[in-house]
Amino acid sequence: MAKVIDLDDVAVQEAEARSRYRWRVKVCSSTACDASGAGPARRAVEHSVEEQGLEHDVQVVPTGCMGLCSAGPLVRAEPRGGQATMFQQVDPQVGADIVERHVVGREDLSQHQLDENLPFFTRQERVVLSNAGRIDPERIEDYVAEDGYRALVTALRMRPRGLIETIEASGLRGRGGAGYPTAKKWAMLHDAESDQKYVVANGDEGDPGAFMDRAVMEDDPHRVLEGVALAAYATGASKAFLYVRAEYPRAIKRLEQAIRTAKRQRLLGKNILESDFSLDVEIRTGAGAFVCGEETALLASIEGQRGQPRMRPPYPTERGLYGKPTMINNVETLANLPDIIRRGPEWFRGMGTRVSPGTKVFALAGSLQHSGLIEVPMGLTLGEIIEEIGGGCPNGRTFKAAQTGGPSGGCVPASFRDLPVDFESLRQAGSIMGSGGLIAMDDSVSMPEVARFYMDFSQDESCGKCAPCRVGTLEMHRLLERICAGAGTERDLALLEQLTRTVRETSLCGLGQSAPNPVASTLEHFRDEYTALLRNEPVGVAHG
Amino acid sequence: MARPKRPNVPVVIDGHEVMAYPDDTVLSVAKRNGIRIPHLCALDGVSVYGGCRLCVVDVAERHKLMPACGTAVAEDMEVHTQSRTLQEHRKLILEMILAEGNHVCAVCVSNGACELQDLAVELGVDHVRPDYQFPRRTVDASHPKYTFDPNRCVLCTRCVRTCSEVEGAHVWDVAGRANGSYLIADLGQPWGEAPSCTWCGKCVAVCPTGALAWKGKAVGEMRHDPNLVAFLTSARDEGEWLDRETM
Amino acid sequence: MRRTNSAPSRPRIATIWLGGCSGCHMSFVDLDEWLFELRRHADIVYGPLVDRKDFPEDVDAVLVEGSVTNTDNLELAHQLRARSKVVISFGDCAVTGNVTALRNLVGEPGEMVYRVYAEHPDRDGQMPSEVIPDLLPQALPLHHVVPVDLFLPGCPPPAPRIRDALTSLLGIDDTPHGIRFG
Amino acid sequence: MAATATDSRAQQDAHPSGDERFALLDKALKRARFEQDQLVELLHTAQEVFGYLSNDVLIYLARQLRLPPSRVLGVASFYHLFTFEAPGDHICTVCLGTACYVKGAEEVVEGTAQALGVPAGQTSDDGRLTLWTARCVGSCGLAPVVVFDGTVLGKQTTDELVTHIREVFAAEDAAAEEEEAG
Repeated sequence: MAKVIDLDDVAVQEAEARSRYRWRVKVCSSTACDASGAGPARRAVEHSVEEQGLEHDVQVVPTGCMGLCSAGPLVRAEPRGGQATMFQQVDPQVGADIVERHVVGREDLSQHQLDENLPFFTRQERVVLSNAGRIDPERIEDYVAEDGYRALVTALRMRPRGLIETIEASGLRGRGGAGYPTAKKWAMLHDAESDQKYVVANGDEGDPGAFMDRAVMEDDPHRVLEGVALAAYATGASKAFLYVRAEYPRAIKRLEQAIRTAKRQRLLGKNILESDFSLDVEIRTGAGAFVCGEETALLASIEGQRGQPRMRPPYPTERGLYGKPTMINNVETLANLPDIIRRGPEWFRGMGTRVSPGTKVFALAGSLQHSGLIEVPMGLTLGEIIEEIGGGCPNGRTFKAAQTGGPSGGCVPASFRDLPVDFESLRQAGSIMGSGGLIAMDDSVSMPEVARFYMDFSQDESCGKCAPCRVGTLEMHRLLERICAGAGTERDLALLEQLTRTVRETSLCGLGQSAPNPVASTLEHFRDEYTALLRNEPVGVAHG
Repeated sequence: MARPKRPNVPVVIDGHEVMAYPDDTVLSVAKRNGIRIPHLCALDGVSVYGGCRLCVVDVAERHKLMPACGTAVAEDMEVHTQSRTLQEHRKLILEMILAEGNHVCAVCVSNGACELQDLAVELGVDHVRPDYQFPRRTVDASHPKYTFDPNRCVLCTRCVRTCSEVEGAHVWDVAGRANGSYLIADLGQPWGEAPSCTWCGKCVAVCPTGALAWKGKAVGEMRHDPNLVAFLTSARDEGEWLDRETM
Repeated sequence: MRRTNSAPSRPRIATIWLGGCSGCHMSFVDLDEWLFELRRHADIVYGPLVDRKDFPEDVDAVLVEGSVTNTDNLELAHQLRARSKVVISFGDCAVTGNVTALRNLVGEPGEMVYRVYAEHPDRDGQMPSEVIPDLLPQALPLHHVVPVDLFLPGCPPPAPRIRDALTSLLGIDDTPHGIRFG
Repeated sequence: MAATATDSRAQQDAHPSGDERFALLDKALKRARFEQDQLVELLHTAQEVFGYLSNDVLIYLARQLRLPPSRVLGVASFYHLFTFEAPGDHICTVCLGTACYVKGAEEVVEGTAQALGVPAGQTSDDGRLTLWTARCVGSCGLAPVVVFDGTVLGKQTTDELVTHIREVFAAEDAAAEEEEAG
């Protein structure tokens, strides 16, 4: 049997290895930066290091997402014991300059230097993303050097009940949607009696405009695995599935590799860290179905079936995968666990609000100066996120509304600037937290048009099982098309509202029930735009 | 789990106290006690599907409407089946189902003996508000004994469940998704060329509309026999040969 | 039904035949001698049974047979709505599109017309070119074109059902039909 | 024991066409121990190996997994990533996620479709290009995003994308000419 990893040993060796370098140059190699040309930039940096004969002084580290995707490719040069500098829009020439002029010549490259005192960086509080953009995700040593897998060691000395109590004390709530208390779910699976229990990590991030889970899976895969192991230990599960979208091939590759490494190091598999606890982890890939983010549909998909939800109760914790008790946790939820165990529930409660403690990762996009991936304490106001962190709308446009929660969420108008962004407040404002997509819209946008966009998504992504969602979303989309084209009538609007109610209240699953939300919320906050369209008046100021 | 001799779970439906068996659903206990809850996809003798949503009811202390067909009874459960809101929902859902296909009663084999048509009368649907979709679907008359007209299919999956669970052939399944869902035989070939079909006709018997019919039936001549499945399963599993006429 | 003006004039009833087979009007004629009774309570001011070219103003109730399937129907639908107090979709074609809307499943009107007139005629097929109004892209139920007040389904609605609708509408004292022992 | 049983299953049902690619699928089937719940994973493998899911492949999977064919097609057709027709030589996928939509991705799709004569969701007549749309590829910071032959292209305009595709085609043509000449 493989030798058990000695975490202290690895951490010490890793620290020593690092201290041998005077500089560490980190190149963001996330999907977004790669698309902006991070590959050639990294090769230029490496080539330049070689050319200057600095192989023993400068370490080039490919990392995950540094966050500010809109300014990519990003590079961060960290001198030993000194102040790091971040660079933006790094093309091969700039890459070479970073080595030759900044590292060697200590020159400023003012044009490409990125001010890390931007609110985009300073207002963040990184827990889930603490390693993203800082470590090489393909090396377990990097994760261990950041106290990785320590929580698992601690947990294995605790009783599973005690672990659940710790999570309960932390107040952690599910990051995937409605914010269900994680400890409650755990307790249900823990108490379920069965010869076989399952834990499933939900990485089927299907919301258009959301890529939080992808970042965690790609940039810090071992964190996800540690979270899965903690959840399984607490609940008595011996098998875990990671359900990942097929659209995220890199996340799948990284997780596969991480599972192999962790198994070799006895962090997964049989008798983890020489305890009685064993856990088999398997990856299952989605195949392009938004509905599989819904728990029961996800389970059907893992079982090799059409990804259609089924009625609840019975809940998955009673009868889930293959009829056995199963618990599904979102990837971001799981990624919070190691830090909560390691640093204690009080530390976690110190962030965020009383009812929504901790942080939340958002994919910030749309009409903003700075867009990308951010992690902020819960309860920050909408205005702080959009105007400070995102830097407001560019090109002199005015912020009009924020869309949160994707096709299941809604549009919150700019007048809600002071709304604290947490589970309850968003729901009261007619939207939801969802998985964390946050899209800023400016005054050029027509809100009925936004509702039409989401309804087009929903009518295409409905699983087709229940009539209200299958037909209702299609009919709602038709009505919205007609209204947006200026051909709608009062009767159309009345029918749209009636359909909103019926689809919401009678659909089978949570996704069907929330599919009308974009319509309901825009009707609530921007009704005048609908009525203007009925009078055939233009809505939204044209671009330019 | 064996049923007790007498129903022993008290449940209140629309103010009437009725006694249910522990394995009853709201729909089954209501049915036995003569309380009518509209439903379409539910069929005695096969598994619960919960797709048509016409049987949604209000259960006290639940935040959401529940489908009667898939909601297990519990002691002293209080159920309302006929509120104005429920009636409005049911009516609109049925309108949606009618708008989705091409239901032309005047030229249908099931005219006058159709569960969908009867539901429209029951729910007071005298016209359909949402846009008709007018989908283009091709009739499959390749089978020597039966016809399949997808224009009349409401995707209730009674045939899918019956063929899979009772006959065991699993000829039928649903392909595609969302409003592009459609019924397939085997690999989507014409029904008559589907090798797994046993010609047993149980799918035809349980179809609530004229989608599956006997060949040679003219307008209004088709009579389905949805109780066939409950008869077969209770005969096979319970050793009880029920009276199909009075079921 | 109350008339809005105070004049003791009689209710004005119209019937109209859009895209349909006239079966509903046949059923209307099946009211037989009750038509005389109807005539005692109301004036029938327009319809296939009345010699008049234009749809009149100030109609109290109009029975509309057929779907809206061509430009002519569309114009008439708007006209009758503007000139009538109560619009009744009369029969399945008006209510659902019914058989006339089967053409929507064939495709574009051009394709359908070609199939009917040129591809499948018994002999000498030719495309119609004059006098016939242009077909709309789809045949539609009346209420998808103009607001409709009452719906009288059936293909065709049986005469007693028409009689029940008219008697309750006009406040005529009558025994409802469809109720009997044995 | 189990291994020999499954081995014999693969042998006994080996594809009669002798197509080598089925051997690759067999390997995946063995790795999945012919478990029915691995259907989605195996469909992924089949599509990777064959480029698309033909009836032949679907029936083969059904036989190997002992599943009803309608279940296999039912599952395969439920998921959008599975395709049943051979795609073109190059695949251009335009993201239509919210962030991309807000930044004008719809115009990119329409513009590209028009410029290159390939309707969205289809393959050009010469089989050279398939134009697909996707529901968010998760690179929202670079909206609008296009994935061309697996490479992510950020902040795309119609002009840029069309130019890029034409350049790829031109390079290919040049290479082909050279080969012919050489």
